[in-house]
Amino acid sequence: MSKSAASKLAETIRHATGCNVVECYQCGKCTAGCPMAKYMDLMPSQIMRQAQIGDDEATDRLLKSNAIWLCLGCLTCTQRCPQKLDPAAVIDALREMSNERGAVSAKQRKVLAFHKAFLKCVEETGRMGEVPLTSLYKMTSGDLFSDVLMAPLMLTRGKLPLVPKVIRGRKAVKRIFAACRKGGKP
Amino acid sequence: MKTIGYFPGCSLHGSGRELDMSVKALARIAGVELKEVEDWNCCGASAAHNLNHNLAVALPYRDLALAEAQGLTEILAPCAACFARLKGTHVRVTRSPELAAQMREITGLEYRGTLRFVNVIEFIGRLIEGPLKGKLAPRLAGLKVAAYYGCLMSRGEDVIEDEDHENPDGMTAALEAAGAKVVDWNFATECCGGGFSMSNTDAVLDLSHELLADAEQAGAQAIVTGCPMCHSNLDMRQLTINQRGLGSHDMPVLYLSEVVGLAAGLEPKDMGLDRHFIDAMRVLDIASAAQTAQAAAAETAKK
Amino acid sequence: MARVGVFLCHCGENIGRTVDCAAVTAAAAKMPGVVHAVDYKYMCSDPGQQMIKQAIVEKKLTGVVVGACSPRMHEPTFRRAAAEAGLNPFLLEMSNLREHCSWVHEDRAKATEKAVDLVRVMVEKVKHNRKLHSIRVPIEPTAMVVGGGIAGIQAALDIANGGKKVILVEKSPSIGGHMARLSETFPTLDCSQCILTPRMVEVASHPNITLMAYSEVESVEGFVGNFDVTVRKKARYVDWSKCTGCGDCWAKCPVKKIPSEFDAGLGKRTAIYRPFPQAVPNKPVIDQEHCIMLTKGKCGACAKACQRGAINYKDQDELVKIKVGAVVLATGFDLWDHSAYGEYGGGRWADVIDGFQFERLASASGPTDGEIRRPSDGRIPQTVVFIQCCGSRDDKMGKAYCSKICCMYTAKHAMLYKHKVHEGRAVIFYMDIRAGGKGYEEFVRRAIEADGAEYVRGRVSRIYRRADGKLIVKGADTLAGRPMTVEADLVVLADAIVPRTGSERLAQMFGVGYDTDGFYSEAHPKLRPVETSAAGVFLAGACQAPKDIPDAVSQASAAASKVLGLFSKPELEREPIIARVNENTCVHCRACIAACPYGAIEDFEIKDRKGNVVKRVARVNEGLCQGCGTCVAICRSNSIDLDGFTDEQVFSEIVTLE
Amino acid sequence: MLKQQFARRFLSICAAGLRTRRADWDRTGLMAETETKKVEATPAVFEPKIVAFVCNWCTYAGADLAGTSRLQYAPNVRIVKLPCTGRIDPLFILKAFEGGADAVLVSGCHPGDCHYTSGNYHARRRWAIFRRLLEFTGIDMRRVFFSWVSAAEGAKFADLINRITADVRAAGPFERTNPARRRLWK
Ligand SMILES: Cc1cc2nc3c(=O)[nH]c(=O)nc-3n(C[C@H](O)[C@H](O)[C@H](O)COP(=O)(O)OP(=O)(O)OC[C@H]3O[C@@H](n4cnc5c(N)ncnc54)[C@H](O)[C@@H]3O)c2cc1C
Ligand SMILES: Cc1cc2nc3c(=O)[nH]c(=O)nc-3n(C[C@H](O)[C@H](O)[C@H](O)COP(=O)(O)OP(=O)(O)OC[C@H]3O[C@@H](n4cnc5c(N)ncnc54)[C@H](O)[C@@H]3O)c2cc1C
Ligand code: SF4
Ligand code: SF4
Ligand code: SF4
Ligand code: SF4
Ligand code: SF4
Ligand code: SF4
Ligand code: SF4
Ligand code: SF4
Repeated sequence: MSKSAASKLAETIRHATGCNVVECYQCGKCTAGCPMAKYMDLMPSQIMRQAQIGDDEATDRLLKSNAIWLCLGCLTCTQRCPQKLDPAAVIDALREMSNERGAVSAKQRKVLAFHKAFLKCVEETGRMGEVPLTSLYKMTSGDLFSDVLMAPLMLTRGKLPLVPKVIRGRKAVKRIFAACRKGGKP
Repeated sequence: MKTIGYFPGCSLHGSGRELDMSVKALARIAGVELKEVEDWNCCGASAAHNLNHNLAVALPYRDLALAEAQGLTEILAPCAACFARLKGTHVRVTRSPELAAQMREITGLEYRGTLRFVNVIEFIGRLIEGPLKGKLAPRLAGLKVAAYYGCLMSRGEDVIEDEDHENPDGMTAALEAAGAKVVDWNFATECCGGGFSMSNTDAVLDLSHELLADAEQAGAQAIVTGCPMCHSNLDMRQLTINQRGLGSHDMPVLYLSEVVGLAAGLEPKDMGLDRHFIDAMRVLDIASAAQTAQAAAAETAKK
Repeated sequence: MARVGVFLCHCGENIGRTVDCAAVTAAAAKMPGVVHAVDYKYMCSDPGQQMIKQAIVEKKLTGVVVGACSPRMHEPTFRRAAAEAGLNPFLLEMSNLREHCSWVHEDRAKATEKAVDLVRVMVEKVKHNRKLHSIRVPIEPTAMVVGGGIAGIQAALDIANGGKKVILVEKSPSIGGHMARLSETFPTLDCSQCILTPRMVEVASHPNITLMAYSEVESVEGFVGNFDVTVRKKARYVDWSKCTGCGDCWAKCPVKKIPSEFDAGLGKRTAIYRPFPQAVPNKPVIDQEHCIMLTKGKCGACAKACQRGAINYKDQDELVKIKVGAVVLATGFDLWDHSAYGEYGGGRWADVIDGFQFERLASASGPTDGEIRRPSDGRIPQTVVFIQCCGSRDDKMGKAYCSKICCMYTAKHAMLYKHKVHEGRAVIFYMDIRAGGKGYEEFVRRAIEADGAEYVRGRVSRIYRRADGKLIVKGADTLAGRPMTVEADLVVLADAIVPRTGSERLAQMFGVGYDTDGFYSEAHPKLRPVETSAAGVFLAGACQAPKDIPDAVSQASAAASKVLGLFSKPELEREPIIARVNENTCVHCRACIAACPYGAIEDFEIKDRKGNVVKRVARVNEGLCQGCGTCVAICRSNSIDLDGFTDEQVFSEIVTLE
Repeated sequence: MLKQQFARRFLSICAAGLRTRRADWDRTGLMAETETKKVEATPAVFEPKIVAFVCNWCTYAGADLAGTSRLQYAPNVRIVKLPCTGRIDPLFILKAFEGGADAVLVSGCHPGDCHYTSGNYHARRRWAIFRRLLEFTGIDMRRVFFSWVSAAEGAKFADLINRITADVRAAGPFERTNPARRRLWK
């Protein structure tokens, strides 16, 4: 049992992920291997450091950062961390917090919009369909003009089923969403 | 392995259609029945765990419970993301009774933890050891391929268990059985940008470009993958990459199941080979050209 | 009537902070048989010991209990004090209130309660103690040093110069160890061979040293003062008594492509070989795995070449039994095999090398004559990346420890490279620079400031090998807060220092402990750093922990002085913990005889005055009994007891626990 | 056959030994003292008493190492030091239970690392037989723990004590679960 005075944020993260950020010795291997680091405003190792500090300023910086929304969840960092830590999971937890507190960086609304559109599709139909997802995403993100090349090509390759599949148990899926929104209580 | 549960996942009905087609075609000739998990729902892919950790477990949990209730014992999930989410959920709920209890409450369903999970690499590995043994012709002899695992088929110690996480070789046996030569390259486990295809296209183009470039440098004539997300990033985005002036790639990207299907004598069209953005049908031509050249070289050497 | 005195130590704050010593003293004063109970801040200090001595005399104590640290720490101190006051030292017991109580419990009430229990138990035990007298055993004044690296060499020379005989057992064909392979040595950059070889020669010619090269310890019996060590002299296939080391044989050997161990695989050797030109003894052995004669029965070229007729293909291993009084283990270290690091190429790439390979490249006597040329194509690398802490400080690889010397040798490597390739870049990825030593920090600063080594703080995540042979090193600069990629021609990994393979087996033979990483355990990390828990077995060099040469040599000299100290008396005192048979009740079932791991129990015939055998019983040979107590537990008629741990004593302890 | 004989003999020795010792303790007046103490102390949380028989070379030193490393563990254990686990007489264990222990730990060097070449092998060989005997005398073998803790394993020692304490705390005091003991000893 580590008795070090971990920050409140560190405790929250530990509770959510089982990963104790206090153990990070700032070697930077996560940063070194991260495919997205070059786009990030906070490197993965710096995310770990800010989480160690965990005061209001650090928490604010983390939750408002672009970096947490740039993480792909590719687990390169987790795979290679010499301290057997899990930065990818830490970032998951931070994203969830960031969204809950409405702190998501304005620059990252596209990513957020995409995730939300994705989940909306699943909530309504039980599955993800490229067409509803794309339209929903475009409406909510304002990202109207990208991908103009792809859709027609996909259509010709038979890769864009236009009518989404709706599953029988979609009510059950809706209930799951509702329960999870309430913090995991049905 | 006469029958096996089948979890196609959303992308196999859309952008990953060729994977679905080729896996089914292979199963057909191997005499394996694929029993689709009834009324499955989306596993949540990379979206759920970004926004709600409970949802990220609860969605796959419903699928596990349904599959178990249906009497299945093994699930083939060809999509790497689905596989990771399903197996990851299984690992987590079997390890933590509290989490299992919570999921029971959320979904109203019971999962006892009896399922086993098979990804497309293991599935094909078993086919070529079993029903397809001796039935594969080295039709791709002379073709140099880069085996691409991506992050989802190489990482997660609990999810990908019997694999060297840094230098995986799970595809090698199948590719060699098909006659292909597997090149030594660097980016076998590098991430292609995954789920950012729409929301952060620039990054995906960049990462995919680097990957393609390394495969070219290593002399690969095609990339072989098992993951529909990687496939769509590498195959469908290649044109955009070229348009943006990042490179001028023309690299066929095939599914492992397609390569093995070719070796097993399946019709390319039955596996969706004609549906790729970058012409994939040509791998057979490349191979046969290489074979002819080699035969000629051997002839001259004899003289 | 027992008159027990109880002495409670605060150990400064160490005990006093969690244990209410005054309360324990008060409780002790009330225990049956206790006539005197006091507490004091530092019992082991001179005034503390004085208190004990005074009380023994004034209160006529018949037993003493000291509640303080672990008996492993100060039992000898207090027993000596008791003896000085005229009390038999074995009438003193210690309660372990520090290691077993105050340091491991936080709750003051519970710790105090436990402390009272611990004292009560020992008070009860000591009431049942009997006077015992140390046993004297003669010492064989010859030492064995196992391992002929710099540590073993130094220990052997120091002992030999102290006038005692030494047997130096080295498993490879030559002594010298890893130091012989180094190019130049930090922090002074003197040539390793130049300072080492004179000592190697001195070993070979010293009248007090018997060098047993190409030999290994096979088994060990006995104990301090009298070890019986069996050494296996491996078959050399060369009669060293005839061989002059002329070299005609290896010049003729047709098997020339064996990767040389000495050159870390960068050079080649023959099947009959000496590891390096300055080898001691400077005589060859035949590597039976590769020799055509020994594997296929033909060749014989070396025998034909040898004018002295020294080659003997029929040579066989030989077992030699040696009696020694003390042993120094100096088996050194190895470099960890970085092939477990898949992200650094998993050992697949010729141009990703380890520290020894770099040493050989930089060494004037190495395979490139001291030019830094990379293994794959012999080109001179223009950018060299050094990666520190490779495998060390890496929980994932199961090694949490710091290897201590790699910061320094990496700085040295960067410096040597820059001295040889002036325009080249030396980029060092590090986590911390550990340069604690005389002149060490200055050395590292020199590498940076004078020689232009580029230090980048961060670990490397992955190395790629591009088709053109460039190694792409993906690291991070955590101080600048950004990822950083370097295109390198050569990468040198500072692999972790690990114990030699097989060192565990040796430890088990000598009864020496080793830690979870496999390094030998010293008896006390600060106060007995060269002794082990096995009496008479000492440690020197990197087998105990990663060490550089100055540390290895200091420890070796310390071990030698311990050996000489032990040998300075003709006899040894040993704790009189030995078994005794009650010959009246022994039924001679011989169970104990079978059970004793030391064969210390013998049949004995009790005869009457006329010489008729009245009874056969078991009898313990005091010289052989080690006091393990196995016989006591096995005897079904309760006829054996163990001094110091008698049934009476142990039962009184158990009973008192409630 | 032989084993049965052995068992019978062993038991008669046990009983005889205990009888005489019991008289000894009564003389010291200790028994009386303990019994009154027991009545008083009925703590809310059950604090089990654990008697640990450890060898001097490995486990005792391991416990020392736990101390020098400041590893905190439950204060419920009382160590009885012996030269070797080979010295441990099963009677010790019976006696410990009789004296009020709720569990007994026997711990020595790892097999092969015994300071006394093979003392602990003998101990292990004998345990196979003694185990049955102990069971016969009514001792729940789940209350007798065996372990190897080397001089290097301070953390293992601390963990072991914590685990045993937790297990035994959950199992409850010895007497209640063990009517056989009353029959034999009281
Ligand atoms: C790359 C590198 C560079 C270094 N550079 C420096 C430097 O510049 N300056 C410096 O001070 N230090 C340096 N060191 C450290 C130095 O090498 C060590 O401090 C030193 O070699 C330790 O000596 P040793 O005798 O303890 O062990 P070793 O040199 O390992 O010697 C052990 C000997 O014991 C023998 N042996 C092993 N097992 C047995 C057995 N079972 N029976 C019989 N014999 C056995 C071995 O064959 C060997 O001869 C460097 C180390 C490395 C890895
Ligand atoms: C704040 C601090 C904390 C430390 N903590 C630790 C720790 O936790 N663990 C650890 O291992 N080490 C620790 N150390 C280091 C430890 O104190 C030293 O390693 C150790 O004291 C060195 O012992 P010494 O005998 O060499 O020198 P000293 O302790 O300095 O003893 C030298 C003695 O020589 C006497 N003397 C000096 N000159 C003369 C003279 N001309 N004639 C006669 N006598 C003379 C002095 O009076 C003194 O008694 C610590 C050091 C400091 C400063
Ligand atoms: S790799 Fe692990 S220890 Fe290193 S900085 Fe990243 S999280 Fe911290
Ligand atoms: S999981 Fe996220 S932070 Fe970790 S390496 Fe991948 S992208 Fe970077
Ligand atoms: S006797 Fe032991 S406990 Fe007391 S002061 Fe000395 S070291 Fe500390
Ligand atoms: S030729 Fe003979 S004498 Fe010369 S080194 Fe070889 S064995 Fe020795
Ligand atoms: S006999 Fe063996 S060692 Fe001698 S020359 Fe031939 S191969 Fe070499
Ligand atoms: S000495 Fe330096 S390089 Fe070696 S493990 Fe320690 S910190 Fe790392
Ligand atoms: S075991 Fe006991 S009875 Fe048997 S021979 Fe030994 S001492 Fe005598
Ligand atoms: S105490 Fe141990 S060494 Fe001594 S006689 Fe008994 S069994 Fe043998």
